[in-house]
Amino acid sequence: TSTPAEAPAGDKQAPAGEEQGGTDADADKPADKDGEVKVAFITQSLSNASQAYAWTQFQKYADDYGFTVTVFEEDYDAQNGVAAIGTCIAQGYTAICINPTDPSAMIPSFMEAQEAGIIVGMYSSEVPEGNEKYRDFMCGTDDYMAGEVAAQTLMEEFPDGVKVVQVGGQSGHSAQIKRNDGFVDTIKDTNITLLDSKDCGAWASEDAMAIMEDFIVAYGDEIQAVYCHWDVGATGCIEALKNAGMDDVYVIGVDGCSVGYDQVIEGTQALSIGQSFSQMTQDAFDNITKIMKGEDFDEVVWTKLDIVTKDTVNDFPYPEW
Amino acid sequence: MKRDISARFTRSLRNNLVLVGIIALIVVTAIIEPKFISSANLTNVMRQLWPLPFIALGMTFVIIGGFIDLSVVGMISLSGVVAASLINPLGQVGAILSGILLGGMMGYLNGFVLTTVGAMIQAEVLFITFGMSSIYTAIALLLTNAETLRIARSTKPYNIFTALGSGTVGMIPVVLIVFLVILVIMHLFYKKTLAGRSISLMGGNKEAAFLTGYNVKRSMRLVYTISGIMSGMGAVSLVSRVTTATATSGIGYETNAILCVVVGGTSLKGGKGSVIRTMLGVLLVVLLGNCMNLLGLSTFMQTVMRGAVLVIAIWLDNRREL
Amino acid sequence: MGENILVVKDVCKYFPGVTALDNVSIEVPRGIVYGIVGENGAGKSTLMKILSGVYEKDGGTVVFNGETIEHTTPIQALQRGLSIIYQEFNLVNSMTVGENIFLGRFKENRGMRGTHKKARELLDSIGSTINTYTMVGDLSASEMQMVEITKALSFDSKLIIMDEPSSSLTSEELKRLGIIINQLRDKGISIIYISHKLDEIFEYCDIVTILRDGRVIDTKPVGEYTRNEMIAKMVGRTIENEFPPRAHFVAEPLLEVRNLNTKKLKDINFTLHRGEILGLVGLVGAGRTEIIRALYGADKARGHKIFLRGKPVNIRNPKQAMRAGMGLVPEDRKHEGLILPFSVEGNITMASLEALTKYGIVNRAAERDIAKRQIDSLSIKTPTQTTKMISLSGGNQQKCIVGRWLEIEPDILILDEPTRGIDVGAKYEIYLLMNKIVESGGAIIMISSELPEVLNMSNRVLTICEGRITGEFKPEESSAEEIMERAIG
Amino acid sequence: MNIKIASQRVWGTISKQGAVLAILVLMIMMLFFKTNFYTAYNWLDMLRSAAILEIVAFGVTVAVICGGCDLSVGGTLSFGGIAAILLINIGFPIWLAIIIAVLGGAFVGFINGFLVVHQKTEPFIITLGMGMLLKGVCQVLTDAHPLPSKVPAFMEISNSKFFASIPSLVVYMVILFAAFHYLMRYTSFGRNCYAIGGNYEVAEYSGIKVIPTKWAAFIISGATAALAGVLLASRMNTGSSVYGDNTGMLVNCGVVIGGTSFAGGVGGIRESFIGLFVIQILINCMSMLGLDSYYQKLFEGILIVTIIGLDCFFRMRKRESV
Ligand SMILES: Nc1ncnc2c1ncn2[C@@H]1O[C@H](COP(=O)(O)OP(=O)(O)OP(=O)(O)O)[C@@H](O)[C@H]1O
Ligand SMILES: Nc1ncnc2c1ncn2[C@@H]1O[C@H](COP(=O)(O)OP(=O)(O)OP(=O)(O)O)[C@@H](O)[C@H]1O
Ligand SMILES: [Mg+2]
Ligand SMILES: [Mg+2]
Repeated sequence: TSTPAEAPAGDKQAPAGEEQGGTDADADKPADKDGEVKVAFITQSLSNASQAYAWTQFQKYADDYGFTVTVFEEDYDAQNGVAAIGTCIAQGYTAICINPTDPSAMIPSFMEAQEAGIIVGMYSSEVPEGNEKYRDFMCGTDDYMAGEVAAQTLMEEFPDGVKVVQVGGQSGHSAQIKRNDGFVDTIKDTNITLLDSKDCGAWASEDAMAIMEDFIVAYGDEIQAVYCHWDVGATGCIEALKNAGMDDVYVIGVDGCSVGYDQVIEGTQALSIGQSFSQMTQDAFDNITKIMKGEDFDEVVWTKLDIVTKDTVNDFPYPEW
Repeated sequence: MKRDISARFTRSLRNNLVLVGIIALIVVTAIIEPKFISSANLTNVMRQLWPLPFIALGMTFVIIGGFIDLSVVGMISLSGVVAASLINPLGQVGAILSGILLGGMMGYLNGFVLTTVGAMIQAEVLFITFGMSSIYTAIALLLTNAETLRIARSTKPYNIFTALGSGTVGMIPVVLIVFLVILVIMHLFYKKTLAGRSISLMGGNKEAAFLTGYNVKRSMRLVYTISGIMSGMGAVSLVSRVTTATATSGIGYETNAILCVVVGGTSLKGGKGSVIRTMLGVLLVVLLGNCMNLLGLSTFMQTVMRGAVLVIAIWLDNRREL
Repeated sequence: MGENILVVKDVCKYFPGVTALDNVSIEVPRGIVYGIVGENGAGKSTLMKILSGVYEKDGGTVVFNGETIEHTTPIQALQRGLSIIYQEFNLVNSMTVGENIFLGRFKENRGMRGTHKKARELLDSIGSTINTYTMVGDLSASEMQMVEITKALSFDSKLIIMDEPSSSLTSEELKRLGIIINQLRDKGISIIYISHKLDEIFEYCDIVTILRDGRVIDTKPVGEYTRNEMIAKMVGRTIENEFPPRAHFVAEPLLEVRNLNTKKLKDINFTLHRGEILGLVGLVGAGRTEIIRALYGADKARGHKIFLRGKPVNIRNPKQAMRAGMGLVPEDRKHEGLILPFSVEGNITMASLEALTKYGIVNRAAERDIAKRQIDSLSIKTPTQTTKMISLSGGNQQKCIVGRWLEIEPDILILDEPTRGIDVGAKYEIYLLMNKIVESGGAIIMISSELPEVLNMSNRVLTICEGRITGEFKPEESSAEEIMERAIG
Repeated sequence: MNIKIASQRVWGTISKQGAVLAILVLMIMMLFFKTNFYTAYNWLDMLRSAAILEIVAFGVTVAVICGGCDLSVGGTLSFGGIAAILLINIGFPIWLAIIIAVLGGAFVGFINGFLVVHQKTEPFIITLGMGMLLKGVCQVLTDAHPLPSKVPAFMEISNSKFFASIPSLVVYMVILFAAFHYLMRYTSFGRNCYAIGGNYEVAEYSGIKVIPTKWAAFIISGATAALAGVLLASRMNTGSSVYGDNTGMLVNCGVVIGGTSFAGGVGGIRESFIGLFVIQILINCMSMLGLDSYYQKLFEGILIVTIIGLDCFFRMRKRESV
């Protein structure tokens, strides 16, 4: 039997007082352990297809960068994320890429991780304003932007104003909250009227469908557009509209997954706002490499959102998830 | 004499609280929001029901038998995923049948595990089925990698699914007709057959049933199998309705189904209950959601209301027996 | 303060269908041992439970230590100085011996250590070596009894009631009990001592009261009784026509049981004949119920052989027992017999449903007929056939269970305490039913704690003591005294 | 001789508590892998991760020992944290906010106690409903947004370290463990709880005030859950309505896994600690080994079914033994 492996890198080398990882001083640090660079991907939930796909991207690019990658799942419970970061510290990980259920809840853990010399990267999500110092970088698109894009598209598409309903994701989840806030903040003082807005109990298309059906009863033909927080939920909305014989409603979904693409191609969904996880992952890996080498890096790397409509759908590779 | 009539009235009122609740709900909502009683909304409600009635139907048998089944979450998820993914290899009929069959098998497995380890009280059963649910969900996740399966992607025809999901005969959804047939069958099964009777005997008093020559363990496996089959059917109706399947689609149905059964007046102590009353419970719960949506109540308030209804329903049910 | 610690005057207690106590009066002086005897069901325990506040009395007065007591609760009784060792164990199995002795008095003893220390002292004082840290659930019945006694002693009591304290003691422990009783008497503490074992009564008691059917039959100093007189007064009944004439249809052997063993039973062998009523007699806890449950396949037993009509049969569960032609009316009506949320009809037809089922479907019309037939023939008093079982009286509930079996005409009907809690009239009807069954060629095994009932109804009686068959009698040819002697062991 | 007795005792503990066995198996298994499982940091970290749920479990254990069960702790947990942060954000001193939050939890427990103890309803279903209701309340309070604390000092409570390396949460857990252990083992309240759960009637006859005691057990359970919620909110610097989503089921499950039976009267704080810790160790081991989280779910389910199932099985064997 083996004796326990060497004590975690962070544990040994991080005296309590040390401040802030990710600077030049730490450059040599992670590589010391038989050259293995361990990167953790901490995600809200692997039951969520987008996150499961993002994880495949981590695995795909890990070899190119010489990383070993592991995934941790929060299962939509921030406590699990905190526990995962603890494990990463114990195991001496080099870097963490995290897409947390609740970013603000992670700040204390980020402090610890940095104390232990671990590179902390936000992935597809940003920390609350004013807390930027607790993470080393952020890659991807924030869900808030998805909401903004949805609102902007509506403004372009309906310059004379439009009546829209919003079908939210699971109540209380960061994606739902940000996609909502981005949208609501942007349409303020515009000629877009938000007729009604409701969240789901879970990320379940039947929930979205039920809400949409009730919207149809309540508002009927007034509804000109639907903003649904995720493409699979949009499927439910589309089914509800189909059943009600309302074919000309402008449906917006977020995710850019294959379901969304299909619907855009079929013409039932007008717009899917996609995120390129492969790009995001590469950006994150680039940043980690740069930080390890002590090179300059961009603290925030925005990944462009894919605006997938019938006209642009062929510009993007068909998503693998 | 007058006292007698009024006493009888209060008693029947108390015994039919669900009906009273439903009527009150309809009247109040109709006054505030006239759209509620429009035909569009009626169709709407008839569509929104699914798959809850199936799940609640299965759960009724488990609860009448004196147990509880939290594994419906996993069973719905796995059955749904399997049914959706088998359309291509097996064709739609095969897919539907295998979804239902798989549900039955999982249910039987639950019953088998429970009788083998001798879990005979509700609390033991509660946690073991909870664990089984995790197992089924995990398998569904492993099969799909959490991806959403769309039946529209299948190369084989899937018109039965479409018919179940959104087809109507006149105003009545196809799935409702299918369900009513099943409901009648299950009602007759419960009322008329020996197997049905032995379920409620088991729920009423396991020891007495055992001493009178009933095979309690077999009845136990039976109720779980029924719950499994109903979860399978529910999963198929769910997949048809939303045209997608995911490995987590069963979440929340366990509490909702228990809510419907209890609100319908089937006692958690087991032994007595009614399949039809459960349907009233389903109706009340779904109408409540629908009303709150139409009245513009926030999602949050709806959660509060559901919890309050559950607590009050159980409390009243309990008082009725005191 | 008089010289009597306890004066009970004209106390009555009624249970549905039963008069458990009928104007009972006793006076217990200080510093003596007061014996109460009487057959099973005479009302001894009921009287004690009224004194200790478990039951509410329906009439009469109780004066304890000069204080007239209207209402009392178990804890108030204890605080006044009246403690009781209940007939049924009154211990928490999942707690230690020490804690059980001082249950609810943790604080007074300054915590766990004090509790165990005091418990140790008390146990030592009665010469018991039970470890105070043992779980009560792991103790033997006799050790539990010692714990109960210790618990009663732990209160600063003026009167200690012992309701059959010796029923599960070993002879060694019994000797120690005698010493304890003498010690207590010397301290001026009174004891009410209830037992079926007359030797003990004669050895320990000063005054003895005989109860029968809830009435005081006689009270005098123990020296003035002879043993035979006492037994005669306990069992002697003069009420006419309480039992129908005994049936005499005994024919060829129907059932043979060989080497039935369980944890509690040792080598049970007996034969049951067609047309016979076989009575099992024994004290509470002797193992009668265990015999019939094992026989019926409800409990696991090992190594036994059962022959039915000369052929070996295998009975591993009640279903197989039913197929072999047996039926069981269990002793605990509520927990083992009835389905309370069900209707009268549903309860009656339970056992016959299989026969009424064709292609899995129960013939409801036939079911209703059956229920109607049984309700009529047993004259079960119920508003309607669909009335809920829970609203029937005990006797009528019992008749439903008997009716359940009558319908399928089993060859062998096992009746465990068939008349418990049932009034005289209903009892008589059940006796008639029993005779009818044997008349038509069936056989009955009957357990009853009421000796006269067994003796008058049975063709043959087996006495059971501590899991063994200790004797076989023909009631016509033997006296009740003889039989009781064997049952006591 | 002594060794024999000692080994018998060890074996007795193991066979009585499947969770201990499971922990041993996991610990031995981890010897064969090259991980940092066996480091002081990891163990402290595991303890810290487990701390919140453990604290909730201590309270729940009190209710379970009395023969109850409390599934509403998830809702109470969220509620406690949210209430504390709401109050702190509007300027209450931290200590006062914490006290009020804990009192709020106690009030929830009071209502549970009223329904379960006083009105004699089925505890698990009524507390399930209560949990749902509370979740709704939390959503209403926060608009379903996470609610960060505006006072930095609040965060210090759960995120500081004692003696340079021991996380404060671990210290709190140890203190509360000791307090609850003392309460249940060495006070008359605790012993009365065991008596009530062990045999309700006997407890009543022995002069124990059964209703107030059992009621108090629910109040303790609620207050503890709220306290844990405050600590969690401090740990996260945030209060949120989603924090308690899995807590109720998980904690009660852990308590049962530990060997505190729902029948009441047996088990204890130590057992519950182990029951929840085994889940934590399992998660930690699987994370260390980099196991896919779908497999984690699978193994969690298998663990629950196996341990509770074996428990039932041995109890059945004991009942039926010849
Ligand atoms: N809780 C009860 N409900 C109905 N009937 C009861 C109840 N308790 C006792 N009885 C009836 O009251 C009568 C007296 O019972 P009790 O227990 O006092 O007898 P006992 O003299 O103690 O007999 P034993 O020697 O068997 O202990 C019996 O007929 C019994 O069936
Ligand atoms: N489930 C049980 N757990 C613990 N002790 C039991 C149990 N069942 C019976 N006993 C005890 O075992 C002994 C034998 O019980 P059993 O029922 O066989 O006696 P019995 O002769 O039928 O007496 P009776 O029917 O008059 O009570 C009694 O002392 C009883 O208290
Ligand atoms: Mg008695
Ligand atoms: Mg008996």
